Amino acid sequence: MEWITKNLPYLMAGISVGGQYALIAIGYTMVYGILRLINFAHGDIFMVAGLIMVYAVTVMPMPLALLLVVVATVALGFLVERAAYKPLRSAPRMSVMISAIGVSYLLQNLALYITGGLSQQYPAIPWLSDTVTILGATTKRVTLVTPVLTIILVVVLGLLIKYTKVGMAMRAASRDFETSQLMGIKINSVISMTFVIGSFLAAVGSMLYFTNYTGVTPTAGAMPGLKAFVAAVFGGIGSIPGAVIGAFIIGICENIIKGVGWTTFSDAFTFALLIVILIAKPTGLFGEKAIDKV
Amino acid sequence: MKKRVLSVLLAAAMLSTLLAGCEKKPEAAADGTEAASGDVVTIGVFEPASGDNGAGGKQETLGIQYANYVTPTVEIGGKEYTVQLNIVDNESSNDKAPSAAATLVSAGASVVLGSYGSGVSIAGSDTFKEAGIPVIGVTCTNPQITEGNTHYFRICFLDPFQGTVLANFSSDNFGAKKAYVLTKLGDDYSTGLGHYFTEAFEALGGEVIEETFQEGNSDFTSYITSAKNEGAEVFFAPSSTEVAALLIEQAASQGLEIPLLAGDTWDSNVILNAAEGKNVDIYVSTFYQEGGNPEFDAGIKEWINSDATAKANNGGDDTVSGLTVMGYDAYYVALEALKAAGSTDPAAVNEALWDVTYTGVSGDISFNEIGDANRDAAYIKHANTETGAWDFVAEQSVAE
Amino acid sequence: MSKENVLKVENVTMQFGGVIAVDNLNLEVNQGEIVSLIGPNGAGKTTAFNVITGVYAPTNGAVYYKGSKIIENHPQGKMKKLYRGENPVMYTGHKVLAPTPDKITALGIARTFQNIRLFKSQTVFENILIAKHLRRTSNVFTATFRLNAKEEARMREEAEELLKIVDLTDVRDELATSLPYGKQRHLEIARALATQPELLLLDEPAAGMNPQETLELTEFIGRIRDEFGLTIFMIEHHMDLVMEISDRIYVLDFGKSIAEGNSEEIRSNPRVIEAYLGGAQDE
Amino acid sequence: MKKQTKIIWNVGLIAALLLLLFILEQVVPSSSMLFMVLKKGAIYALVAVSMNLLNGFTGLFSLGQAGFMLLGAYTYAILTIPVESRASVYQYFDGGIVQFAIPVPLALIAGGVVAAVFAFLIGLPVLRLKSDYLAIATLGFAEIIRAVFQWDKLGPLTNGSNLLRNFPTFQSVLYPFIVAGICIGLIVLLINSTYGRAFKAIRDDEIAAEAMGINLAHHKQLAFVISSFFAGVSGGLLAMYQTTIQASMFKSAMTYEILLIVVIGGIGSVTGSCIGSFLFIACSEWWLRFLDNSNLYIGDFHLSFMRPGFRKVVFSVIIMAIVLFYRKGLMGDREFSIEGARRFFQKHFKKKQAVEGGSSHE
Repeated sequence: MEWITKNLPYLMAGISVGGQYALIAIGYTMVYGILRLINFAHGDIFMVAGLIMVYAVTVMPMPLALLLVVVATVALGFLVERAAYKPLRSAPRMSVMISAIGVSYLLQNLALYITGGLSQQYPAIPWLSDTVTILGATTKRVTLVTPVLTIILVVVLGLLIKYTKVGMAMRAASRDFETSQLMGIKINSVISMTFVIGSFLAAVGSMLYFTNYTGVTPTAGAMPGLKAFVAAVFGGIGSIPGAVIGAFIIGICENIIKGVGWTTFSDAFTFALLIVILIAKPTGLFGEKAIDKV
Repeated sequence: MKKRVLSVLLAAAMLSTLLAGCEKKPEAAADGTEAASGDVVTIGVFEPASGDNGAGGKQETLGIQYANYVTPTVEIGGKEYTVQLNIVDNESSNDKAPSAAATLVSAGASVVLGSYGSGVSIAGSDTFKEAGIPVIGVTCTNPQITEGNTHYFRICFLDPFQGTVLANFSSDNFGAKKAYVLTKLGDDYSTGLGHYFTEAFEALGGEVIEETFQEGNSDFTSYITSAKNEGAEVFFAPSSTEVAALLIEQAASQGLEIPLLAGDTWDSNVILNAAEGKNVDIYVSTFYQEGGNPEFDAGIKEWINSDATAKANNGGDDTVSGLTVMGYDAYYVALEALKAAGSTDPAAVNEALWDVTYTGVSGDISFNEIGDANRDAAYIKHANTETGAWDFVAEQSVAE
Repeated sequence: MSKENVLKVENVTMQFGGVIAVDNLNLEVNQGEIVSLIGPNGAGKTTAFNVITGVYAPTNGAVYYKGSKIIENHPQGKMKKLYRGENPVMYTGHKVLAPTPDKITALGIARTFQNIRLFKSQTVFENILIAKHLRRTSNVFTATFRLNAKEEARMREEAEELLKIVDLTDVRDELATSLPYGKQRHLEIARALATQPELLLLDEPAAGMNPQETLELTEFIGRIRDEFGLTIFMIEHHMDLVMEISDRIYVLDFGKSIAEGNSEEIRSNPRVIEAYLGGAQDE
Repeated sequence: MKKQTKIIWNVGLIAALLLLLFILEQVVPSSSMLFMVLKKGAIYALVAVSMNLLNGFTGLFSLGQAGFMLLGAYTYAILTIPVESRASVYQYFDGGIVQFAIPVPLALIAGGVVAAVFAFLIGLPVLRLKSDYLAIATLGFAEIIRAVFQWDKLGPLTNGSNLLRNFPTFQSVLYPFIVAGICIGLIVLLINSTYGRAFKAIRDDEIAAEAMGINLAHHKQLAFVISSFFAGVSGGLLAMYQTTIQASMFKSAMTYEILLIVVIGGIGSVTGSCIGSFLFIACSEWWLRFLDNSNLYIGDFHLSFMRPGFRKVVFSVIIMAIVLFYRKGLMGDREFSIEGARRFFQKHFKKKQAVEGGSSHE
């Protein structure tokens, strides 16, 4: 029992942060699945969602602010795709990736300009940020809500992709971009939809994440973003269940490492895990192998 | 093709500005206090306005600005000089510090004030040293800053002192035998203060559990859990205000019942705001307790309230931080040095600084042979979570 | 006969997932011959080439070059045990080789590609010069510090020679990809020759050429064979070319070799006619 | 003959440049931002060219540059801090375990060698990965290296996460120019050798390159190790420039900056990377600083949107514009040369020639 009370908090923190990574990771994995693009700006979109919340609550009631965060983040994701990625559709992949780095740089600097470089206190969302005690461990309610909500969202997303028309189009596009285009799939709207879904999940993720870790800084999205991306690669990029499982594994491992006292290496561990999996199974846990055609 | 032409022209234009730029004398243009006529002396302000230490840097700068507002001129060698502040953001980052410092050097500063955060101070130090410009550290407490340098001075106490004060305090007040020390990797202030605290605490027969966290980390729950599991009696976390806010929030939600201790950086209303209404027990050591000089307090409060930007930089209210007070005093020390030097020449100012004495709001200031302030007292304050203000606890010094 | 064979493919099977692209293929190419591999689209011709040049490791079988085994594989896992019982000499005692294409090229087997793979940002001359890299004796230091000036000069000279042979000297400094299609094919052959091969594999060298160009190519292939003492093994669809030039022909259908012989034999072989007409999709 | 004149021209140009720098140093006050930009620009030019060797010439998308710079910088610092100041630098670690100092040039080379050795070890497993996967794996390695160097168990060697300082630095702007110049010169020689051609072949078409007998693993490894060597040297130079170093400086953001320089200059152009580097540093550190000034007035109108941070916003907008609209960067994959410049001016400023000067590449 004592062992549980001692170690439960690490596990809870791991599962909770894992769920938050999962929500971000889905955005990475879906975009990569279709465009073969590491959307470096995704973590920063997540950060902007946090900032919007900070400013929104000062002028409107909480429910409205939550709604605004979702709408504005989705709009931002859509806009970024249209402005920075769409013009480069025919360019080499490296150009698009660099454009993504540029967007990330721009968003961070904009946030720096607006906030004046200071950490902004994320507002407490009622109910979510209440303190609860389970098995002798005290935590915020959001810790418990996150994994549940994550799994619900992933299941809904899975159904959406499996049974709706746009979902099918997405699957087709991620399997073979050119052919699906020839088959009459409106590739641009499919891509936009991908970004919309990714941003929506990032917005939800930001609410959960920043409720737990309440400081929003211009670089607040960088690390979670990178880790979520690692989770996506870990699980096999392009695979949604893979991303989710990868995210939970990384979240939990990270916290266990901290619990053991190897804090210097908690970030490094994530990358070490990534490199090991890339070398052992380059396509990740659930990725598909592609054969080069000669 | 057209684009290529354009781009090359653009590049050419930029290159030509580069060449033009070097013909010009370095203009002290950055801060536009219109130097209408008469002579101008430039005081550089080398402070973070963004990044981890942005909040603290801004509060310190505020003190300097207020002092400049109160005393905008100085008489040097019988002539009236307008003091122009040239404020440069070192972005709390050790690798941006040298270029920020170079900006001040090229702006022709006679003396520089700063910086909040020991790491950036050390990182920028050599640039000033090469240019022969003296620097007055305001609240950078790491001993390495002044050690071996003749151009770096400081008006605050040092980390070995502060660490000992806090170790004594935890031992005397809480009877603590076990402390949890959490420092940030790569942050000289945090690592240094943590180190001296550990040294002093262990000398008192206590036990210390040391942990570190990485830059960009915002999840402190595991650390708090560990502290609880290890049975620590105090939690010492010398860190930036940014980290402090996160830490306090998570400590409260995890029900950390032991006192949270920190150094001078936490003397900020960011901490008060974060702690307000929460079940946390916070103690900090600092340079000044509000109410120490009612006249000064009233003046600066009025000024802060009259200026929206200043108020925002102070964290949105008019609590007077120890940092602001130190900034204020540093400005007057610089003026004293300028007066004593009788010249705006940095080398002369540097010479004059050794003998400057000044009675500031935070106490008497004079420098020892290393360039450090002779200070022997620190204030311990406790965050009142109901009123959202600091309560004075003790004035503590080290029994040698 | 088998003594002088340059290339021997033995029981090669190549399977991708459930698809068997090449099924138990056996063939031989002798010194100085021009041998063609024909068959309908998707018959596994290019896959066979890719196995020989080390791009794919075969699922089963072996490839010999001038009598020595260069590629070998046999079924993994359960199957391995079975084979071991049946023919221990053949399936044990050998390391499974997986040589990379560059090592095969170094042995003296050069190739061209069906869908022309020139170095697109390089000039015609540089394309050939790059292939000269293989036979260098310099290392990275001597090359950087220009201690290999003699060798460099020789490389350039030989590359110029090859340019002359394929008649591309006048477009020497054009971008390779700016050439017309037919010339790109010639350049690719010249580039392959620059690696100093003994066996040249040509993958549809006449694809997309008009009859006149095809005629020239036919003549060209014969010429280089004699001039460089080559053995040539090629995949081709242009029957005129194939019939004209080949000493022997192999016909592949659905991964299987269905016929072998000289032009006359192939022309009259009923299975070949059936494979081509029964498929009824091309030629 | 023609080649000789070219060499003479280039040597002359370099001499003129160095002379110009020397004169500038005598004339312009040393406190000018110009020198800061020139020094840092030269260092970044070297690391950008080294990154270009990988990304531009060999087609390996690697994002590990900051990690290799860290190795070079640390090696340099650890080996050159004078013995007498070690006690104060390694104050938490009893003066550290390294108790000797070696001359600066040796230490710079040692920095390169250490980076190259690490690159060799990292390259063995990682270089098999393709494009994005390679990028993310190298990025990961850089982060791991950073964490390892901050580990306090290694403190006696690395000073833990604390600053390293007091090592020899340079005063004259000529120093980084000459060192970086020599290194870039070596890279150019390499690129124009038979190995350089092989690298470009790999970039253009891996499969064809392999079929031409180019050993992919060996050549990729070679490019990676050489690129890292020069990144290491530039790390040492950066340490000299910064006067203090710390592992936390070498974040992935640094790699991104270098990558942006490469892109701005033109992927596959050495001169482009050099020009890009100076422009980038000048813009980010110098020319745009006035945008941070919060008290700027046009007449009586207060430009209130200008406040600290605005500079960076403008800067990132410029970068986005370049990435989107000047996709090939300033130089594309071409090189700046006297001849090219002459032709360029002939083409665009003499109308007569402009009509016929339409050949697609020079």
